Amino acid sequence: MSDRILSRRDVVKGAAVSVAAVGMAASPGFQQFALAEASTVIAGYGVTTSQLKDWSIMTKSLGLEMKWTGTDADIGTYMRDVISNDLGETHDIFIFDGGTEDILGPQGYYAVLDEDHPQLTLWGRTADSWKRTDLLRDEAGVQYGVPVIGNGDSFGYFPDKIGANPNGMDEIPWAMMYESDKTLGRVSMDRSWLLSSTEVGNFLKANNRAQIADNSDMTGEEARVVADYAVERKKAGQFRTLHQSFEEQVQLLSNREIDIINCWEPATKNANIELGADLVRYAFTVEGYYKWGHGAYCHTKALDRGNLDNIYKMLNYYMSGEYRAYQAEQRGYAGPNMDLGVEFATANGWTAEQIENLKWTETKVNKKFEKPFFGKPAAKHSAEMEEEWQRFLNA
Amino acid sequence: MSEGALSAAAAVAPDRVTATASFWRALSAWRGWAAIAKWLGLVVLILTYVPLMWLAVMSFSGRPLSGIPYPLTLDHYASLLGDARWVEPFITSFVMGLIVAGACMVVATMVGRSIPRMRRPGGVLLIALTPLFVPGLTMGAALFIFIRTYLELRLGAWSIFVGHLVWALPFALLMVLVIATRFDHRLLEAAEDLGAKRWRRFWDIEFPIMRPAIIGAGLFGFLLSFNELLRSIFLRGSETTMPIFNWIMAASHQSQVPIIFSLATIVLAVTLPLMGGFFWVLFTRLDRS
Amino acid sequence: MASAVRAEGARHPILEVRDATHRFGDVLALDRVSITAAQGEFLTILGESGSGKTTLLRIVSGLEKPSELESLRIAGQDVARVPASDRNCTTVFQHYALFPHMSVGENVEYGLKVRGVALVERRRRATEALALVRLGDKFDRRVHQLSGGERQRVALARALVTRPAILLLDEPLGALDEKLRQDMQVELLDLHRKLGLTFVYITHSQEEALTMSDRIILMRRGRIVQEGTPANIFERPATRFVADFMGMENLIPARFEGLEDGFAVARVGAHRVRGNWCGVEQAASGDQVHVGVRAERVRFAVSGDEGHPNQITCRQGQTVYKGKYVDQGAETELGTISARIWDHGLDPARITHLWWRTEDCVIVPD
Amino acid sequence: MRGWYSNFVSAGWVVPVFTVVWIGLVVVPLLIMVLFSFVEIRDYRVVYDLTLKNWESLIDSGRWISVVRTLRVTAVITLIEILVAFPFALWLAKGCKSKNVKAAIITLLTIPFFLDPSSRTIVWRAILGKSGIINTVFIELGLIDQPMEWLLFSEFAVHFGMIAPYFPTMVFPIYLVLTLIDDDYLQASQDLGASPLQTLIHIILPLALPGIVAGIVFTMVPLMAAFVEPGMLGGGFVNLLGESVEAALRNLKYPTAAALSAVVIALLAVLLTALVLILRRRGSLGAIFVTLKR
Repeated sequence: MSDRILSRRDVVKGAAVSVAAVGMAASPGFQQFALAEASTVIAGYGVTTSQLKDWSIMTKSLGLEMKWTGTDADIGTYMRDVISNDLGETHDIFIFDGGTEDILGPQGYYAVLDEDHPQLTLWGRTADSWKRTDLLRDEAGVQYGVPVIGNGDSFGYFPDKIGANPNGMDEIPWAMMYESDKTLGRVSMDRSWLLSSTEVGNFLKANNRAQIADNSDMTGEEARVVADYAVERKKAGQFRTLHQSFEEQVQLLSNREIDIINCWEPATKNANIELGADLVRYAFTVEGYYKWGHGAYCHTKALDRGNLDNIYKMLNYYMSGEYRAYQAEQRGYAGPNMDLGVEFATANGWTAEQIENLKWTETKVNKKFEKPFFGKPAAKHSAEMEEEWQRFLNA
Repeated sequence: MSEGALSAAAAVAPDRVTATASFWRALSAWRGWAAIAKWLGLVVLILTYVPLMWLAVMSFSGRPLSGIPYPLTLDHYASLLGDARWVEPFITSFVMGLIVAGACMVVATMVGRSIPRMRRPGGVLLIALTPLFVPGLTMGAALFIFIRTYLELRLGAWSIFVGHLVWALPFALLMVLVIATRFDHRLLEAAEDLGAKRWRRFWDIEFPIMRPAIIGAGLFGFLLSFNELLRSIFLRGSETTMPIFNWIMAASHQSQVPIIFSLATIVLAVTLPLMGGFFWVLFTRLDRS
Repeated sequence: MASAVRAEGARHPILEVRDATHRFGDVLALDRVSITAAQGEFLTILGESGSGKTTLLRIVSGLEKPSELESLRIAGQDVARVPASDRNCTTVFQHYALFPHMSVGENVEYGLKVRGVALVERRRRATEALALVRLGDKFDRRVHQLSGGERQRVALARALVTRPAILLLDEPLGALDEKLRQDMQVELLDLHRKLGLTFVYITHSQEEALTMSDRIILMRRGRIVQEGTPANIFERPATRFVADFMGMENLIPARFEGLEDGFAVARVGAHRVRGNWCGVEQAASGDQVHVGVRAERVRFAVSGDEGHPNQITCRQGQTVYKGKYVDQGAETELGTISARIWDHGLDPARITHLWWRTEDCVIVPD
Repeated sequence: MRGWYSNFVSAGWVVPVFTVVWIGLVVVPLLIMVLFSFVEIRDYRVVYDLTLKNWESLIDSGRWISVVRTLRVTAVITLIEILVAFPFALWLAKGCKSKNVKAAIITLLTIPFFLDPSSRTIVWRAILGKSGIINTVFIELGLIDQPMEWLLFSEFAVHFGMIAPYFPTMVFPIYLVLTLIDDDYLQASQDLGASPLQTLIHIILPLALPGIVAGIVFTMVPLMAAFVEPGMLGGGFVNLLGESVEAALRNLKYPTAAALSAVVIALLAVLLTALVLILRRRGSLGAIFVTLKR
């Protein structure tokens, strides 16, 4: 097997085609992404969520510049670009949902993290709960990434509609999403198999309704049970709609088209801006959370480009107080070293309310850590899981 | 036919129609049909523009996704201008659009004026128009596999260009063909007779006649490229065009609606007079009939 | 026969248009035009392009709705409000308008098909009509496989097959070459004689009009300027325009003087010229008029003492060899006068005088 | 003097070179794509064993349901578009006398091509939703007690939302072909005694057929691959092929996407062939452009 996802086969290449393609490649105006950047410029690729809204803050404090190429949250697209598109040739740092290192690490795309690198000053004080997780290490326990941000995903809801405490501190069972009469026809579920099928799987598993070994990596059999249940609920009219994008999440909540929705936490934040503070709550759950964490990885091909020190300086930044504070303020996402974030905010004269929110972000995450977590973006059985989930979507 | 048979002298046609037929005659002669035809179409046009107008209104609303355009604000435009991240993709898309437009104009003109002179143009035409029949995602994936895996070329702006050209050229070609097929080749012979060399014949005779189609080809090339996403996702390498930027932002866990709405409004505000002017010139100024 | 038809037609015209006026925007295309046509008549409407002749024809057929119209009768019945499809007249279009997606036979059948005539019957009649125009063997041909003359005849057959009371022909020979045009003229006349139909024929060619018509209506700028038999219009044009349009080569500006022995007298410079007065109204002395004489009626004399009327001295001008004849220019005090010499034995260099008969000369108002 | 540009404008080599390049850029990649439907992907890598697994899974995963659904929705929308677009194009080409109005309408038909479909579509949700404008107004007027839920996230919503976006592609070719039909034909037909309906059936429709076919093709192709409108307005109840392909590609299942795409292309090919055969009486596809030459 070659090192390409869609490996080359011996094909007779039509001379005309090659000539035409090469001709176009060579024509002016189509020069490639310049390889040799100044060493203070780091080229990064991955999800844009890892970027602060104003990234120049980082440039100011580190003296580095980030040349960022964004992608969306599709693991397929991401894998394709890393493996087939050889982005390692041009990019130093890759940031995506942790879990990708299970595949990209052993295959030699991600470099093993040098935990003792002098620029990685914050590594030592970072809690194991953030750095020693499955999301940053492969199955053999080799450390590839540093933690960036993370969260335990659940669902947003209107407390008044489901009769829950308006302060949002109640632990809500997932059954409220799937089979409560209170929410019949008032539910929106994410289309993604990665998120929704594992959540349903967790619900069935936690309530002993199905035999599932690992709901984040279900076998075809297990996935079939999950899909069957979901199809049954779909037919019963439980779901008002299935959504796909962040904008949809916000709109469904702010139009009050639905009462409950498994969404990203910032969606509830955005909806509350439109509806009024704290009208929508992001749930603490009984059964557990879909856990994700973005990891930052260094590409093996970047190791000898002469800017490794700067790359590690950059990796270190993701664990710093400045990054922590802004990320939590802008999206409500937590990460390693929350305490440094609070420190930074205090030192830089943030308001008491902002600081309170930072602290709350940490408390909130810790409260979630008490429950089971699941989530494995590069699951072994992803093909089967996706396949079964299609039945639900097509039903 | 006897002579007498044809000499009947009645004011109304002698072969009278049957009763049912005359019912249909009367029904089809009703003048209201034209009005119905017109208004049904206009209703669909209204359906097209209600969302666009709504979008434009909402781009000034503080709560763009809700149903009510209130409170009014220019914040979204301010944040659009304040946020520099979209500028680079915008420039990439703009330049790409210009290059695709230029390529479309040249290739569509060259090919479009040659096809009508062929004896059997069916095959070439079918191949040329194939991309119209292939869903965008499929074409993107196919080109990706081909270029990246089989030709082992590094993707980048050039491969986006290929994807866009494959998408836009059939439209451009159709546009040129409409005029080229009706082009009277005797004009060229006349010019040749008057001593014009090939290039002069093209430049003095053919080009002015085909100009509206060529301009149209360029315009379509630009706008189709500027708005293209499905193929670009596959062929981008590490380039970012404007639609790719929007697509990435939609997954960034922050609402981009304000930016997208105001950007769409600006695009609308720019293309509306541009296209309007183009068609006005095409219909009112250049139409000699 | 023709005079009998006209007498009958005057009492019961098959076509009668009264006071048709039509505007295209601000342009007045027809200005209160009235025409009639008798049963069986070959009526030609002659005029240059833009004279309103086609508009008039389209008003008759119903394809154009006139701005104002007093009345429009076909066979005595008012059809002003009857749509074109229900009027008993058909048109042979200038470019034939043969349907490109139908065969020759299907084209001819079409008028019967839309009237619900049964298949067998309409096949029979279409075949007959095609035979009538000598295309009996071309029933299944495609239109684009036909020559120009054949297309023209298909258009004729298509128009005739529904047995219209009036056949309207809109410059049907305009797109044909010279030889074909002459053949088709004969053929059309033949058809007209055979069928006894009323033909309303539009043309801008005076030659066509003279050859074929029972009667000619000459139009200019939306008005009728003269109507009459071909001989009448040819010999006695009522205005300078008609004279010019009918091909009168020599038209000389003059002043009207008066009448003398039933002939009009006009002064051109120092000369007095006599000829027939053709204007509708009598002119007053001193009015601007034109003296007209056709080239073939101009004669030459070697010496000036034979006592010919309208005689003037001349010198040889330009000579143009035309095969059958020679067009000979002559410089005179009246200006250049062109003459047509059929006698090839005549040596132009010896010519000193020219003259014309008083009966061959017309004097027309401006 | 003959410069290089003389050769540039002479037609000899243009079409052959173009054809070769185009086959390389379009046909070859598509063939390879179809070949991919017979291989398998495991752990995001291609396994080069020929297999029919992807085709079998089209049935197992219920993706075939979306094939059927797609065909149904596509057929309905295409029919609606023809019924509205043909009369409208006829009016525009033959009935509308003002060139300014024509230019304005053509402009309005063109603009939507260039705007992001998702932002346009998402707006409908604010209008058709339970607390949207229509329901609010109807409830205020006392016409209904409960909001009409079927307005959004339903087949109705998908059909409704697709009518406008796929209208221009149907109007344009028909309009174009109608403008090429000489008025003389219509007048000759009328003159020969045909009623407007007869002229429509016997003259206009046959002559406009190439444009109608082009309109069907231009409308059906994107319809078969549509995923924005069904995604946003169907609420997950109207999953179409386009979404299926998209989902497969999102998960890097190229073989599945290839198989699905092959189905789409095959369906289109069947349709096209049928249409071309209907047109065969009037010669080859190329003749579409030649038929109307005077």
